[in-house]
Amino acid sequence: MAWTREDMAARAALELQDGFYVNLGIGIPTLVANYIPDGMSVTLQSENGMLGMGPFPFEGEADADLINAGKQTITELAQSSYFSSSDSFAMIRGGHINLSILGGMQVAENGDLANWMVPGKMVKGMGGAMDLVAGVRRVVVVMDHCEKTGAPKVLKRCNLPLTGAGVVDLLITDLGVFEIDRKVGGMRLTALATGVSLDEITAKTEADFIVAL
Amino acid sequence: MAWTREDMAARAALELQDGFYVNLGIGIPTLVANYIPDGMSVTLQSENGMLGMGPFPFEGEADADLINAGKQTITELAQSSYFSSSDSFAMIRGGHINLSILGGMQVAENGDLANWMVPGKMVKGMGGAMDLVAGVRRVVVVMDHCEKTGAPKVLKRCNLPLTGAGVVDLLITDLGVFEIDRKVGGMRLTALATGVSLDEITAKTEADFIVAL
Amino acid sequence: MVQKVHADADAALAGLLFDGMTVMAGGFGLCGIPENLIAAMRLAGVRDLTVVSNNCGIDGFGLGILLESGQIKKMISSYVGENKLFEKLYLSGELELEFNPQGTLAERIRAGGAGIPAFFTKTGVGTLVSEGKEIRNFDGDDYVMERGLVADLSIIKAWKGDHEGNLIYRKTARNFNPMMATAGKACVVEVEHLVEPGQLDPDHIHTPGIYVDRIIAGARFEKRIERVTTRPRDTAPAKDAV
Amino acid sequence: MVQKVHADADAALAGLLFDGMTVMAGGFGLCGIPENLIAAMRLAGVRDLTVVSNNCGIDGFGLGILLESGQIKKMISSYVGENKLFEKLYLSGELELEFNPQGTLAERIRAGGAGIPAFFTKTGVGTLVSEGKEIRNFDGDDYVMERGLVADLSIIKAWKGDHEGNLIYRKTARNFNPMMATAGKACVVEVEHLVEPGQLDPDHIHTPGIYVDRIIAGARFEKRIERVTTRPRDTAPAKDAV
Repeated sequence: MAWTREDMAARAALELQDGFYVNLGIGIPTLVANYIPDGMSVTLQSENGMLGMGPFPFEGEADADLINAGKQTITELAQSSYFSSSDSFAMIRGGHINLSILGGMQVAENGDLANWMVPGKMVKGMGGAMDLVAGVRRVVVVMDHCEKTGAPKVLKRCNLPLTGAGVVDLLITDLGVFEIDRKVGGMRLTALATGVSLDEITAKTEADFIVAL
Repeated sequence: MAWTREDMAARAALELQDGFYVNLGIGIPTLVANYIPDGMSVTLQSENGMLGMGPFPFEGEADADLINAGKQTITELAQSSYFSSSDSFAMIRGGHINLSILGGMQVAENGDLANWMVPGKMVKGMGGAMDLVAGVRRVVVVMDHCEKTGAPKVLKRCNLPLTGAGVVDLLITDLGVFEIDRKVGGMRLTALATGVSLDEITAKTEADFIVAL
Repeated sequence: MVQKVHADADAALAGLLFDGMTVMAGGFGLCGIPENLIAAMRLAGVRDLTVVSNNCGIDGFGLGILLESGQIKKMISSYVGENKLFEKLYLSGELELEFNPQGTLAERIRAGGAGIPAFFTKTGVGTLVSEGKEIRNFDGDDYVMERGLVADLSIIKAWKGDHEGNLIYRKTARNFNPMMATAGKACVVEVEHLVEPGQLDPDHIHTPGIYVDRIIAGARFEKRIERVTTRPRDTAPAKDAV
Repeated sequence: MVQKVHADADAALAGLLFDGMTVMAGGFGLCGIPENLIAAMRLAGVRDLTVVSNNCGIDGFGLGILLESGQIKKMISSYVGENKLFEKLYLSGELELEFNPQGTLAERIRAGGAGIPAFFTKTGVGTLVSEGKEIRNFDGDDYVMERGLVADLSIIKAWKGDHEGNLIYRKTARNFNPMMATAGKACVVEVEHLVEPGQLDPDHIHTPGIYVDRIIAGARFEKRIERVTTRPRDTAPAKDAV
């Protein structure tokens, strides 16, 4: 047993607070929007230049001028605003976004994150990921705990090229939750996924961590 | 005899070209707007955040939200646009303004300009003058040739604190017109004011200059 | 639900003021200044302020009233020529003053809000402004390094604002307000028209609500004009461009 | 009178193109791209282009058509994952590629247009992006120095534009267009609606006309969508935020 994608998204949603401005990455992070508690006001930023992302449009109502950073068609809300890419990343770099939730390939115990390139494979580019992890106040990574091959992804040091050095505050995997002190370094295991034992997660984690369940 | 303020403004207006975007300083430079030839399109920038300055409002129609950099009430034109101070000076610093015409206290033969402070006197501040002379493509200074005391203002080196070093392209005084090569340094006298002799202007100028009448 | 709308200027500033703080105040001259919030700061009596503002109001209005009450320790400005009290306090040593070129001041504030700790500009090279600062040559020209600027609080004036803090400025009253809104650890805004979300076109918003912590409908806008300059009705407009 | 309005994309680009030039092209994905001007560049056959654009279109559309014709020598982008031909050309060494983080790319262009030759950012510190660049500590944090970026030509898409070149963008089609308009030695714009001066509210203009050298009403806007993502009509909207 372990957490599903939906479970991980639901866990990540616990990081939201009323009034937060949040940037969600592609994949599991996108699902977090479905778990915003009723009555909580969370504004979603899309780094291509929008605050206040609304739901997908109804069939037949897609607007070519209104897409999110994943290039999907979206809609606007009453409180939405649009701005340029430089204004959008000024907002991100300037520390005005409360929370960024994004996917990862590898996370290290010092808070390093790799999620943009695998040497030898075609590199698509980092897009806005480096800016988000460097600028957003709190960075949450959601990813599978291991490769499909079983190789660990929660490491002492990343061996893939970094997206950011010492940038991750919280790591949510299908096996559990780790807090990371990105200033001093050091991981603390704070939750186990349903049906996952401490032995299992320890066996599947290369990084050192303190158990703080 | 010598040129009047109006004569100097008219001479400065010869520097205008169709399609130019121009920033005019306070004083004589402001008068240049009255000498824009018919049929020539010149857009005036006000560094507090406006392109396309219109004339003063009719009596009773002044708008507190619409002033120029001299804090006078003005009006807008059909092609006007407004922007922030950072956008305005991005425009200036980025070299997008064709011409700046401003007043001076001292100009040196190397193109140095002093026009913002006199040590020992209360200093009001440089406002946007340093940005304008550093960023605008062509800088024209219009000023009296001498102090009221008769002391020269066209100097080998400025003795007042500079507004910009090597920034002046053209100097128009009540006695004549000098071109300045601001890269290599060096002044060329290209015109004498009505009734002014070469002897008179030479006597009243400390700077070295080549005569190119 | 986080409530950004506050009842009045006093309520909007409550808990945000402390002696020795740095405050950015929007406006150019008296145009686009947060006059209600300035008045509330005077009443609150907070002292030893470092104020970042292009100008310092006039005697008896705008930031001038904080000069009168002796609440300002230091000004960071580009031009202060409109204010006799300023001159007196400065010459007597009661007031510190740091002059920045207007464009450098604007860009320093923009940089502060945008997470840029320093940038290079040609403005001021070879003048007093660049003394003691790093000079560096890029592609044959010299530039001076200037630092980003942030404040504990920014006080902002907009024309319209909604409950989410989205703002629209009017004409040249925009000036320093949009950058300052991004560079304060807290940002309080007064607007002439407070509207419901959805009443501002998302394409027309100048300052997105993310930058605004608290917003009020200003109780009273005097909107004084420093230099009313007009022309008679019979003037041909074409030759009167300013 | 200087005439900015041109009859069509070919006329608007006439005399501005040369082999080996650097071109900035607005847009994010296929959203807000100057599709008429890109098509005209393909027809003009200009070669060895360095193209600054966040992405490189898709196979057969947008900048992808300049890849097909072999006109692009180098891309400066943040993400090129939508384009198979791109991958093929890159892997075979026929195409150079410089990746910039999206925000660094946006800011480099903004800086280029604003006369700022270099600035410091936290983005990319400790990654491949900062290799060979100056790293500097400000107030306890490390930053990397990035350079401003300019181009010989920028090609821009706006929603509305007037004869003076004042522009208004629509929704997320704004993206890179406003900064790029400021950073090209020449700037050519295509708009969906070309209007008379006075028809755009001066407070709503995103790009002032000073940045625009030539403007056309685009002949045809396909405005393709990469990923049409919709929801059925019976879905409760509140839980479908993206």
